[in-house]
Amino acid sequence: MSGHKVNNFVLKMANVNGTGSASANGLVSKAIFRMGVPMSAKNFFPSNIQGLPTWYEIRISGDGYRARAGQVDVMVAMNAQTYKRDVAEVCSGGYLIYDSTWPWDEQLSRDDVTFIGVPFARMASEAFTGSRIRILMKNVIYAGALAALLDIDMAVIKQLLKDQFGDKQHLIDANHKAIALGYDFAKENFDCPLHCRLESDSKTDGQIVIDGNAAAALGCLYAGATVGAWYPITPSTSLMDAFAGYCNKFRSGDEGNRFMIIQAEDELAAIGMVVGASWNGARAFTPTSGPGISLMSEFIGFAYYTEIPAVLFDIQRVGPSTGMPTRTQQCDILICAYASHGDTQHVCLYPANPEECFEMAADAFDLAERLQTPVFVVSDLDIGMNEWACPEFTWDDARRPDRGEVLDAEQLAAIEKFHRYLDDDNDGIAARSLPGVHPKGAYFTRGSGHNKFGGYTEDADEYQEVLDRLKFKFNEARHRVPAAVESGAHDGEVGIIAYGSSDGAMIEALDRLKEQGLDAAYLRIRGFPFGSEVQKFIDRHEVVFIVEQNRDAQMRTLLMNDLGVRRDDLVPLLHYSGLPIYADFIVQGVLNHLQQRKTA
Amino acid sequence: MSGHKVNNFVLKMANVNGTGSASANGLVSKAIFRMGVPMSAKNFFPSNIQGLPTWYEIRISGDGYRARAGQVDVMVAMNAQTYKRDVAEVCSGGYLIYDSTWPWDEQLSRDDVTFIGVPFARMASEAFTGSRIRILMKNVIYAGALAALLDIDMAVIKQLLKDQFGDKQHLIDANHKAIALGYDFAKENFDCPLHCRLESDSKTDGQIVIDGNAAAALGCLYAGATVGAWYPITPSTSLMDAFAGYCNKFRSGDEGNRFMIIQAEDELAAIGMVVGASWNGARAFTPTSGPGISLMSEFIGFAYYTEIPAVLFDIQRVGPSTGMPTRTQQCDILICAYASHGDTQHVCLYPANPEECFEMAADAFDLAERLQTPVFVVSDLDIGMNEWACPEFTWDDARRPDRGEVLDAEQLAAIEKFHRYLDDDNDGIAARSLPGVHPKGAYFTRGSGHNKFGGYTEDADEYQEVLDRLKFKFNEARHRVPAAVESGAHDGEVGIIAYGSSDGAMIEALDRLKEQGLDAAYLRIRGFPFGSEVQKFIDRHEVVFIVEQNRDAQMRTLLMNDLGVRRDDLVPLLHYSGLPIYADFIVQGVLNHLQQRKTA
Amino acid sequence: MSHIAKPAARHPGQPVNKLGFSERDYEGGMSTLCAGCGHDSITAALVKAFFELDIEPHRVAKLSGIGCSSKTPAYFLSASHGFNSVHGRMPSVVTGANAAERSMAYVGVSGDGDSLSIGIGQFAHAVRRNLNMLYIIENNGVYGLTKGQFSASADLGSKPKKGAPNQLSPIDPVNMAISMGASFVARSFSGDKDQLVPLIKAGIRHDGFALIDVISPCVTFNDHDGSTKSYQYTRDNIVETIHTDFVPPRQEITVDFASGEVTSVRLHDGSHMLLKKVDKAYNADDRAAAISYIQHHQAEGRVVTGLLYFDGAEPEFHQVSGTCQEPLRDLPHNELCPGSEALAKLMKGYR
Amino acid sequence: MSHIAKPAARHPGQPVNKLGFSERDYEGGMSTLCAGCGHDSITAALVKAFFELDIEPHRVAKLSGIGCSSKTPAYFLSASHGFNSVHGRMPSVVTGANAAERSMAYVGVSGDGDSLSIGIGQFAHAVRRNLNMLYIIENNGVYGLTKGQFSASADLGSKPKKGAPNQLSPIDPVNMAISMGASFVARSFSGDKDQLVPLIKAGIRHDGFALIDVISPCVTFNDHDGSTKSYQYTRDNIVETIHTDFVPPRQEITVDFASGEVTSVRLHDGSHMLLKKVDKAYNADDRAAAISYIQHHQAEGRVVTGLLYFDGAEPEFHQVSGTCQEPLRDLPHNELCPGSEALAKLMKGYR
Ligand SMILES: Cc1ncc(C[n+]2csc(CCOP(=O)(O)OP(=O)(O)O)c2C)c(N)n1
Ligand SMILES: Cc1ncc(C[n+]2csc(CCOP(=O)(O)OP(=O)(O)O)c2C)c(N)n1
Ligand code: SF4
Ligand code: SF4
Ligand SMILES: [Mg+2]
Ligand SMILES: [Mg+2]
Repeated sequence: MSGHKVNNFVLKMANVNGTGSASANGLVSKAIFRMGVPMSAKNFFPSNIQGLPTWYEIRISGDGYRARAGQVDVMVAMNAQTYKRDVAEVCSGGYLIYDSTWPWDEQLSRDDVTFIGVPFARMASEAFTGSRIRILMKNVIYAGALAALLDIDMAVIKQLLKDQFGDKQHLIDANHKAIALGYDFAKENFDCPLHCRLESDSKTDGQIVIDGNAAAALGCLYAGATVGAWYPITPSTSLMDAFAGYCNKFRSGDEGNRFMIIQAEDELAAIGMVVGASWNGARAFTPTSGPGISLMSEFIGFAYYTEIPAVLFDIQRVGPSTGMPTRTQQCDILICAYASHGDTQHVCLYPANPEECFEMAADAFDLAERLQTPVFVVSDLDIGMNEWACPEFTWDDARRPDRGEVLDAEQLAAIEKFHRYLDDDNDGIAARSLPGVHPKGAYFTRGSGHNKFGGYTEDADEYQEVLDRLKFKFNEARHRVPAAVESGAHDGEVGIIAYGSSDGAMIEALDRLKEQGLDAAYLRIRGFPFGSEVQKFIDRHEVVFIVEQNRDAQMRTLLMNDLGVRRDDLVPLLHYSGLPIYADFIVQGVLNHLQQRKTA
Repeated sequence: MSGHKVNNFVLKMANVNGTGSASANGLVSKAIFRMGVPMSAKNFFPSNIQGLPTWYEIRISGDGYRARAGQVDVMVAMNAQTYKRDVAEVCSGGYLIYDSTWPWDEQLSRDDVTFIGVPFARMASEAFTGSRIRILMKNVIYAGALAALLDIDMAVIKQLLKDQFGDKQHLIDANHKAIALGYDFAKENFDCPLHCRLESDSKTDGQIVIDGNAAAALGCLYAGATVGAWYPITPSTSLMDAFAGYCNKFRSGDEGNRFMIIQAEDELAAIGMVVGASWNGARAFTPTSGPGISLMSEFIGFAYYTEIPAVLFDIQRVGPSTGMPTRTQQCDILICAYASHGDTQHVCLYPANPEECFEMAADAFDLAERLQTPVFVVSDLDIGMNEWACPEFTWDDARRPDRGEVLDAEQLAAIEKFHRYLDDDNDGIAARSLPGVHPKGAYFTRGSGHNKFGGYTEDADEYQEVLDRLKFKFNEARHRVPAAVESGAHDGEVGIIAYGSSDGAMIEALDRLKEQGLDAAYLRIRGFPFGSEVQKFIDRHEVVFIVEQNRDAQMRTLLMNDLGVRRDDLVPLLHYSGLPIYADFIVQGVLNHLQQRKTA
Repeated sequence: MSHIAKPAARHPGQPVNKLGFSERDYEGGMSTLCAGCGHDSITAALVKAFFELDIEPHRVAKLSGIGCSSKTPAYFLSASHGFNSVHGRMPSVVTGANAAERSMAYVGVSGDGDSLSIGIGQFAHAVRRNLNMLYIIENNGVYGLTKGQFSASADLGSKPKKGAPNQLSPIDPVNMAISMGASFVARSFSGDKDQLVPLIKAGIRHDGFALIDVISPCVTFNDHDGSTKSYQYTRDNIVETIHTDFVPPRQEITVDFASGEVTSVRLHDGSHMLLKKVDKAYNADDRAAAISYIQHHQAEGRVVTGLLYFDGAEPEFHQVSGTCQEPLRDLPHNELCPGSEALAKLMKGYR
Repeated sequence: MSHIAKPAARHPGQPVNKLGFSERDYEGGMSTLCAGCGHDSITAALVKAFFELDIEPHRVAKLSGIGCSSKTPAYFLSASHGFNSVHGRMPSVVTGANAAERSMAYVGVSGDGDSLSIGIGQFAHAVRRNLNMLYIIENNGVYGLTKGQFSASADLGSKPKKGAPNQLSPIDPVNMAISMGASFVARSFSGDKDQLVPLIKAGIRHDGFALIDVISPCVTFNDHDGSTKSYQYTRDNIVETIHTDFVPPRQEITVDFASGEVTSVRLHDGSHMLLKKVDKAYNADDRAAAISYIQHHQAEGRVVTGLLYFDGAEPEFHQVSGTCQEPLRDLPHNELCPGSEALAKLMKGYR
């Protein structure tokens, strides 16, 4: 590392899970954020509950980059099991802070890294009693040491502790004591601050720190969703936890709960409940992950064919199969678009960050009810479970839910006869009625062959007529899903398509490429089926890359299928290790390919 | 109809299901077949058990065409509920035979069709006692009348009855009596034979009549499959019924059954059983249909990732959802190829007729064990449940099952250490061991992240290494699946790609197109991933059609994805009414498109 | 929000219920089941029960899975909302529907295949939630629609039309439901309308999960000699425990309670069930005793029918969840969406 | 075909079993569960039981679903074949594996989430088939791996760490198994190795489905005051019915049968179970009585443990199916493939 890194470095904590490190780490990242310095934090945790290595990585970026940086400047190595790899990960010129209660194994040392030993465990056991409290406070002590080493504003830390513990003065006291211990020790023993350090700024004004699952839950709340059915699965569980929390806060009262959350017996039941509730006129949703989507496939096809709205959140994790439940990927693109046997196609939204999780959650209900079909919000673990700094969410009070074509009692009373699948206005959508509202609204819903009147049929023409309308309706959906957004160069030769959580790395990659003289255009896909802007973007560029976090370039398949693009006209850059993609992967991929093209 | 139609017409019976018409209809079609005249028979039955309209259509084709003709020459209208549409379906110049016990509604008559009234019900009730027997015999009486009207060889009929009823002389007598009643009445009252009639021939020598499900079951038997697990679903049920029948015949004995058929509690369990049995070294399979594949998705991804062989038969029916369970489609192409979340790809075989069901069933086990992956035999209701005339099956006694890379006890004893996912010979396939065979063979199978040694991992590189090999292995599979077969013109401009049950219509369509001056080439795809012959075929032709029995041109998606073909370079001809495709649909589709191209 | 349904056409001379509907108004489309199928009799009982209950048809939702039995919602209450879901998954759909709209009546129709093999999990968990619905299993011991394979309710030793007798222990939905906490559990026989109709009425009016397992012979695949689900076998081996009569709200109860063999139970809507003990030793309020009684009879091949367990006090689905009385789907947007100000305030917590 | 496993390394001084293996040879990888998790004690009991059973490790297949409990097959019997399937679907995999190879020992490990919610159907049907396996439910009343949600075995009124007490009736796997025809049903406690080890041994040797539901506290999410699946609660409320001792084949049985409180049951391989009645009133051969006993105690918050039901005569999966003795997967090709001549003959029937 050459020179000072002010408000621009990566801090990583290596811990053991179940030792309470999360709150100390959160304290540090939140403090940085409150100092006005942009940061984002990612958790790399194992698929177990206690005793295994876990990491917390804070990207501090004055430029506001939110992706993983791909390198570490300051490592707090609290887990002896992983010392070796933690040391190796620090960049040249960086720092490694370790617990000097026990002697450091000199074999692990490096010349180009500064090692900072603090006797965390000893300090904790001298200052506190009780084994659990000692373990917890050891973490707070390192937060204190970091405050000194990185120049974190102590006033901010104190305020945070106050906000967190409220009137539990004994907790505040204990935490203050631990912070002070670490802080003082560092001040006395080391040259503070380090070359990597913080400086107050105002860049996070108007921002919040939130994870995508909480944001999506908030979107569901604001959209007026009343029924949530789910079966726990990482990394989607926190979405329903958050929804429950918001409902308890905003929708409980003397007259009872204005929501119903059902922990289903499995994913097949969860989606069945969503279908039942939506059929009956409630806004209903289920959050899940890949294995859940597989299990829901039969019902998804049912909802497609019977034209029942349903909102599904797929918080993608690493597949195939159980895969790596606590790692991230974008590997369910195909199954979300085509889930179920028979000819089926589904509307998908691809949020890139928590703010879009909030918006698209709300949009998903409008689309599902408007189009009378399942709508997928295809998020991932990186967005869903990590802490992102983002603009405060806002809500337009004039916004009303689009409940789609639903005939109310008056309308039903006025018509001659109601036919469930008759598309009167040629928009591909047939008006529906809700059960129990009016005698004339009664109809029969069935996943078996039906004609446009809603009657059972095994007749070829009648069957085909409905199926053709469904195709037409899907095609119309492309005008309704959020359009792709373009940025970057306007008249270059190189275009890059990406979506979802690759956005952070893409924004950064564009800047880096520009530094290297390549002014590329960037199109971020936000919905499926695709709008014409996607086709135009592809046509306009000589070389088009598609950046994905899966092995098989699944979005490219959708582009081929939906737009007629030729496979080899899209150059895939595929990152599927389970860790979030980072800018340099894209930069190198683009430059390498262009280099090869030239020499070829 | 102009002129005589000898050995070249369509005979259709309109019945009510549950009235025992199947055996009379089978008698007629079998008699025609035994006369040496090529025929194939299709059943159009409702999704219920008793009391609804059902049709049996016999295509008699001296030229050996096996597809649906798309028109009817002789209609036996036994169901008053459907008189109207049955009359309408008869081609000009054709015949309609009806039950004249009750007066004919003259409103239904047509000038260009000959109406033949026979008092079937009255004859049956005069000649027989008991309501059930009368209903049954009414059908046999019309078989007798047809024998006279179409000139069916009575000796053949008698032999058939003898073969069928063996020593149950009272049944033979009753049937003879009924046949004679119908025969004599027709002879006395009408000018026999009609213009549509039969003449003995020898074209069915060396042929049999069988349905695809029985053929597939026989393939499983010959391949040495020992474990079959299933959950009943139309139209796949008869596959397991047939397998059970063959096993009882060939694999039962004093020492017990050399097979195990498990009626599972649902499809999720059925595939789990197949996975468990295959893991443990048995050849195991499950027959199902679309809804079953949806439900099996999670386990299919598991088998893909853990590399456990599994053979699945998807007897496709009309989707989406429950759809039309007793109608045919090719609508599960996509789900079979990509079932499950995460990056997954599956080997598929596409039989076109019973003879290929037999062969491909056997091949599927070899492929599944060689490649250690699920293999789908993607058949459909038309192939599976209808009666096809085809060449007698043969079996090479020298053929041995390819059990793939399985280390036996000696091999395990000889190696240093066994690692489950280590690909020693760079063919993408890692040798496996079977449980219980040798202490050194023990390993741990898991659908969660694992490294090449079989150990649990959450490490990015280790995970990716296995995933990359899987991709490589899949790519190698293209050299192992049955190659596409080409026929028709060799140097034309027009190529047509089809697969599965469209073959019959395709063969006929090629002849018709030739009559119209178009000499087209025909490529029939038989396996996925595709071999290079498919790419070459597409490259060689200026216009390439893809004929499919689904709405969304699903095979085209596979071609785009796997070969890089551009969507719009393949012109889809899509027939998805639920009835089997017929030649004229293809002929018209091709000619119309070429016409448009010219004028465009 | 809801409207009173007006009978479509008067059928002069036909008796009408309090709402002015005739029994015809509760009928459905033509059955496509086999002539003589037990399921059709249950359909008829449903028509009668709903007619007598004075329910507006459009306030009823009738849902099912897949199977011959599951087809029947198309054959009764044409004027109600029907839902033919996927195989074995009706309970989850009812759960969602009921969550959205708690004031309608829900009747689920299923088969032994639909409920005890592919759907056993959803059935069990609907019981556990004490979902407010009437759940009817039309139990014939076979998969009718796929042509007669044994189902999980087939009795040990029951003979198929051809092949070997069943050797697997049956799964008894009544037993399951009682032991998993169901609040209303009955068994009946499609051939016994007198018993079935009042049970259906009480089941609909009961606030919670009401199961009626109805032995319903499949004439095509399981009505032969040696079958333990045939008409003949069922008739020969029936043992009635408690016969139920249903008395609508505000109707006088004219029964002699003196003998001590009849008790009256008040349901939530003010209607009453009169329970007449046919077997004096039977108690419908002791789960363990009920199971024991049923199992002992079952071991000897007898089919115990009647209201087998009842608990009117168990909180149903919405009570457990603490949901508001107003159906969720009818809540206005402003009671659901906290609005921009609340959001702004909430955002402060995320700094 | 199979080979005798040779212990990898001698541990001098350590006791060895008849095959020359030490207990170490039955251990597995390092547990990654929380310190104090009940599941680890069950793992230890399995190690001990298999060691004492003198089983060659590679002749054992250990299978599971997904969950903390389902991870444990990685922590015992490293030298056996392990299989971590998908959530709730272990029973079907064992069914297939057992179909293919009937001579190995199968042990399935599951959780209350894995077996009673997503997997309840497969569990029920494995019971029904009397599949020859030992099925262990490591029952903690919560979903441990997904961080402590209540499972379907959570007792009425049990308190979570935060939030409202559970209001749904529990599903009791023991009750289910007994009523669905299981042939060996026991409950135990992870903290009671003396009770658990012999049960495991007997369960493995029993020819048919053996269920042991083991209360196994989750120290992280369900071991607090108010939880009914905590160590404390379980210890305080345990009621043992019948204590089982396991005596291997050909070993002398040295027990005093005089008092009439101990009975001996011979298992298929010649080993014996000695059943000591702790509660003299308990009979392990009456399904209805067993259920009634368990339910009555349950209603009062007591946890009934021990061997609760046993029937050694019920035919297991392969017996019901009439399969040959030789494992199917080992049959040579010529016993499976009828050959070309038979085919030619068969073809005649299709003319
Ligand atoms: C996922 C799925 N698997 C299988 C089927 C085929 N299937 C239709 S009905 C049925 C069984 C019905 O049995 P039951 O519920 O007892 O009804 P019954 O016909 O006897 O009244 C089956 C297996 C299906 N429709 N869907
Ligand atoms: C299809 C699917 N859905 C959800 C999950 C997430 N999941 C993993 S373990 C688990 C529950 C485990 O509970 P239990 O079986 O009781 O095991 P415990 O951890 O309590 O031992 C769930 C819901 C999954 N892996 N797969
Ligand atoms: S097959 Fe059986 S269950 Fe189905 S309709 Fe016929 S009699 Fe009824
Ligand atoms: S979370 Fe609970 S069940 Fe899981 S390992 Fe920890 S203590 Fe055991
Ligand atoms: Mg049935
Ligand atoms: Mg648990």
